[in-house]
Amino acid sequence: MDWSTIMWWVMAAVTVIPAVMIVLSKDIVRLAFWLLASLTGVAGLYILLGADFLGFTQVLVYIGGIMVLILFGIMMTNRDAVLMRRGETTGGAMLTGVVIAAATALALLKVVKDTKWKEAAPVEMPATTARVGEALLTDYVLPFELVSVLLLIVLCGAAYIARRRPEET
Amino acid sequence: MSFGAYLQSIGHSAKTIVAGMALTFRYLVRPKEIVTIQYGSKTNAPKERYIPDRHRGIHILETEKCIHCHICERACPVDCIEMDGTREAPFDGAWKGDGCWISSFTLDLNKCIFCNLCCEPCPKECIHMGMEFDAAAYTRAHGVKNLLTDAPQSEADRAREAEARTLIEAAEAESKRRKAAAKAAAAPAAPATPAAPGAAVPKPPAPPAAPAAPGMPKPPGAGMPPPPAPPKPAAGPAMPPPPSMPKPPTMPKPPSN
Amino acid sequence: MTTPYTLVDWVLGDGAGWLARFIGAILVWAVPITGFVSFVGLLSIWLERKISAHIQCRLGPMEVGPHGALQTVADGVKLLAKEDIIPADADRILFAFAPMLAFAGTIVGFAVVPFGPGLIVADLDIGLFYLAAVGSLEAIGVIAAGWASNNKWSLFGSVRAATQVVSYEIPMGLAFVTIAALAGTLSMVGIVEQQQGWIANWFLFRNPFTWVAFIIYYIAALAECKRAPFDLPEAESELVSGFHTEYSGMRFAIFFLAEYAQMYVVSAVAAVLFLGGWYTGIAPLDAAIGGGTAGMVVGAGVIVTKSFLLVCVQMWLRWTLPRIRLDQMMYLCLKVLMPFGMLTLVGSTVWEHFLPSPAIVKDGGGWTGNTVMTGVVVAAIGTVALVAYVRSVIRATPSLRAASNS
Amino acid sequence: MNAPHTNSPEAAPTSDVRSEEMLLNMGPQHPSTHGVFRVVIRTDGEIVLDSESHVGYLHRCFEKHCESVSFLQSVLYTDRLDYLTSMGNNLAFSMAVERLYPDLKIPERAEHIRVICAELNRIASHLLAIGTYGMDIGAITPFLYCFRDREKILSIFESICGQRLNYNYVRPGGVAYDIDDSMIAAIKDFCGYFRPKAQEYDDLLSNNDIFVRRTANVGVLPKDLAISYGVTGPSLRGSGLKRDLRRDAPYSIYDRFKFDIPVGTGEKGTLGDCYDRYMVRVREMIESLKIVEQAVAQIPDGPFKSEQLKGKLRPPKGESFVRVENSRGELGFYVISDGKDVAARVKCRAPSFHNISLLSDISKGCMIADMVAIIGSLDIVMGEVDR
Repeated sequence: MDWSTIMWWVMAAVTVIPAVMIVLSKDIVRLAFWLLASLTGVAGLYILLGADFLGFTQVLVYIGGIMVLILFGIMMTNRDAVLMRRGETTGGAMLTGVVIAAATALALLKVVKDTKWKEAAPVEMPATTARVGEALLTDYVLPFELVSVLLLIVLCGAAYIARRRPEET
Repeated sequence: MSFGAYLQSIGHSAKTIVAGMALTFRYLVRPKEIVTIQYGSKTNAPKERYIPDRHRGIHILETEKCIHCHICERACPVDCIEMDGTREAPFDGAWKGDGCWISSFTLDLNKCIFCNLCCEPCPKECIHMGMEFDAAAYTRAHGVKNLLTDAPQSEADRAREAEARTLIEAAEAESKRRKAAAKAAAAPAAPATPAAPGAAVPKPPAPPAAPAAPGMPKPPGAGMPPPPAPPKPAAGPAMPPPPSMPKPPTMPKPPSN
Repeated sequence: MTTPYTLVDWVLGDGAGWLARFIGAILVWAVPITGFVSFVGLLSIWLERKISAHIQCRLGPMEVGPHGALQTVADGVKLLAKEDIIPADADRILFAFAPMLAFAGTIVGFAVVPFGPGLIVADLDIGLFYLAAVGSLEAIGVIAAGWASNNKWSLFGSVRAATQVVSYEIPMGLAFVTIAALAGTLSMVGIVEQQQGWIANWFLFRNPFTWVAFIIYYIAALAECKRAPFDLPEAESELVSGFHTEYSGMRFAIFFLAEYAQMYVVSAVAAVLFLGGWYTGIAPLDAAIGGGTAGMVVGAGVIVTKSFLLVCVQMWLRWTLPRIRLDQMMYLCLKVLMPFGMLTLVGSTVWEHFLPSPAIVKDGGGWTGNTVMTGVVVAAIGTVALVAYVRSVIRATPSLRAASNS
Repeated sequence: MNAPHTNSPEAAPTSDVRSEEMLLNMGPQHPSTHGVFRVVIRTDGEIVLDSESHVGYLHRCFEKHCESVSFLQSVLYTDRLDYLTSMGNNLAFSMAVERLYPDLKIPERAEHIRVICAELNRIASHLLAIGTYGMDIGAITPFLYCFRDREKILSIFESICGQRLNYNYVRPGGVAYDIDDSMIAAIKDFCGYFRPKAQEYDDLLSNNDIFVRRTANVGVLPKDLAISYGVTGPSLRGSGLKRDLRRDAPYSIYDRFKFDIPVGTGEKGTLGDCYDRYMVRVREMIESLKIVEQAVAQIPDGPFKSEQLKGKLRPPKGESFVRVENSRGELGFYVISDGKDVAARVKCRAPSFHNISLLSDISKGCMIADMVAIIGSLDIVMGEVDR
């Protein structure tokens, strides 16, 4: 077993175990921090695949941006209402959950089984940043810009919806 | 906000920030502007005294002048002075005042507000506010100061005390020698052991030879017991001359005459 | 790779795989980096105390060691010996975890900060991007601390920290991009290499816009370090102590250390991006020192000195300025720094297109610098303008005018 | 204060986004409440919706105390009211006692000394107010500069009366001790020293744009609101009303001096905002300095306390009310004597108490940081509020 495999297992554990903990955790802030760990593991997997730029984008966007915003949102809401309500699951809900989970797991297993897996990525990967940049500004410039505009619209919409209307108060 | 006003406000902010930074930089690079002095073992204090004469510090009492009139006690708004004594006759452990014998004169520094009202009405001007400001103590009990015995803690006073101590020791030696002579003369005399701390033993009146230091018993062992509070570094300047009689720290009180 | 640019490469040789280098880097660098962080912490705290004291006409600590130099050590010992208090209703795990997260978030930044030629943990291709990514990790620790304390003031500190992160990261990123566009690389070593030669080759003097980029970066860096005037998360007079109100003892010390280490990181990055990294700015001097061990030592001295000078400026600012309000911080970051950052990015690239700076070109394997400067004009004009500006401000300020007249 | 969420409507004009409301206890142990003062704030994020002040943590029964200790002993309790302006407190109480005597003449020299001390103390008090205000806003260095200069005044006071804070110096009938030439020289020195230093505060705080933006348009106190709450002193003058007892109802010998009364002009923002209140204090220091300079120049020789008040103070039956312009506003003492050596009743009209009472009115809709700025600009001393 070489280093690459060891690191893969480590990163996989860092991704999956916190993901399980997210499901099990009942404290929403703990949950957010488990999510943080899980996202870190995903970033590590990206880097292992040689996509260092993507890996650190994961860190920058998800951990630096989205996680901070999630925490910000949690903190601005009432602690008692969110934190202290322990989940009380009824039997029916439990059954539904199990069924859906089983179906998803089966589908995933089938996909895993049917995929023609390639050889592991070469250990030494060339730098990806330049290629990503070039690809974004040449081949994929239209989708890239469209997504940017979409995000801008989403931003404006969110600001508009959150705004307190004058007649409301 | 117009664009010009926006730029102007940024420029104005930058200007005022630079002005403030220039001001602080001027102080940063000029060590002679430093105004604080060090407190404690090291000192960069100016040579001249920086505690004025009227400073209201911990009290000092000129015991010999005191006539035991209780005026200071009554003047005190917080009742921190307690004194006791008699004008009748000398008794064991009493300090001699002016026509009176004082057994205790304590000042509770925990209560005292240093208002000077005790010193102002004193008919004999025998109680003063001293120069000492460091009233820190480990327990509240230490905050109660016996004006008859507790020593001032500043360095000049300790030097004065040491000087008095040699005088006392000399007088003590003299008295011992005389006692020994008396013993030799009359064998079944009173048991004249030197006083131990805590037990005031009657003693023949000391000769009035040493006005600065009335006969005081020397405790067993050489030297004086240390002051009650741990010696503090002399932060203040020289103390003014203490009352005419130097007071050894926490001594068993001897009969004064 | 012709020259071993990292100590790890030097130890392991070129043949090692990148994972071996990765593990090696951790082993080789963990101890010296931790030691350096502690040293930075001790020195910075002492500097802070002395600078604040002298600005405020005080002496500062004088008792422990010469001029109080060991005061911080004494404080550290005291903090170690203090009782470890966790408030009763706190989230115990997060409370204990938060300082570690903050410290780790700071210390990972050291991975791409060069300490000199060849003295870098990992010369990543995406060094600058990495820095931008991990820069906010410390804030996560701060947010966790404020939440876990179960104290409303701490919570406000957390919320402010979160607000601050999303505000300053954008102008800081724009300043990064400005330099990256000039340098054509994100690698820290690559960026430094392009500033060799005379002082006019420093990115600060490349064109007028990089001055602006430097100022934007520095202001954003102040916000990243939670230094005044952006010390909103701990705002002593408003939020008691903000996020670390409930912390004491060693956990508090770790926050403290993280803050000062962060100050060093951002200053070192400023030195790398704008101030020529480990180059002295005097071409013959650099040439005389050459590479090898001597170059390593001198270069380390140069970059650490530059960084500490910038740290001192941070302190100087802190002890001069009042704290700005949360909405003003957002206004500053998003409505002043961000437009100016975009302007800087565009302006700088346009300038480079029409008035290219001295030919520092990638020639074959390495960077070769042309020391004949066109940028010297920019540098000279900029410096003269700055001095004139400061002088005019001083003349317009009554107390300073009075002092300079007397 | 478990207030139902009823009166929030107009409370959050600056907030566009809704979030959860939170009750926050600011104080009694908080760095910026200037003593043991507690404000319960209802916040929406950082926006203050509502606030309620709680005072009384420092209540010491001053007024009741005065009924059990002699008049002379009461003077030193007034030291502890507004412990930053003890001279003014002493002066007010002494004047109240003096007014009980029908034809009491205070020596000229004593009057001059009183004015000098009161004005120097006003400078010292304003220095502390400005310094701590800077620290509330987050600038620590101006605080140290202010303290550096305040120390000089306190040293002068120490040489005059032996104490740096609780002077017990101005007494009924005069002052406790005379001042000598060296003290007058020290005061003159200080006057020369202080003028250029006062510019430093301007350059570091008053003109600093961050400071201006933190204080201008914050905590606006309209003139009529100030009057209706009985606000006095710099806080009132900051709202633009030129009212100063030293000029409007001169006591002691204030009618002999030339000085201006600075009022707020709304120069950086709205009239009556925190910046105006702050600037009034900055400018008043210079005006006080003018008074000190004039008083020192014309101080006559003579006795420093009245010969008529010898021995124990036993004012004749009657009552008196005296108000003086203290550094925080109008300090009034109402004293009833029934001919004994202790007062039958003493009532103190403390300016800080009235000034703090409007806090919740002017702090609606501000941010938490502004709350600190507003409390600081009102410049309260809890020793006086709680008495």
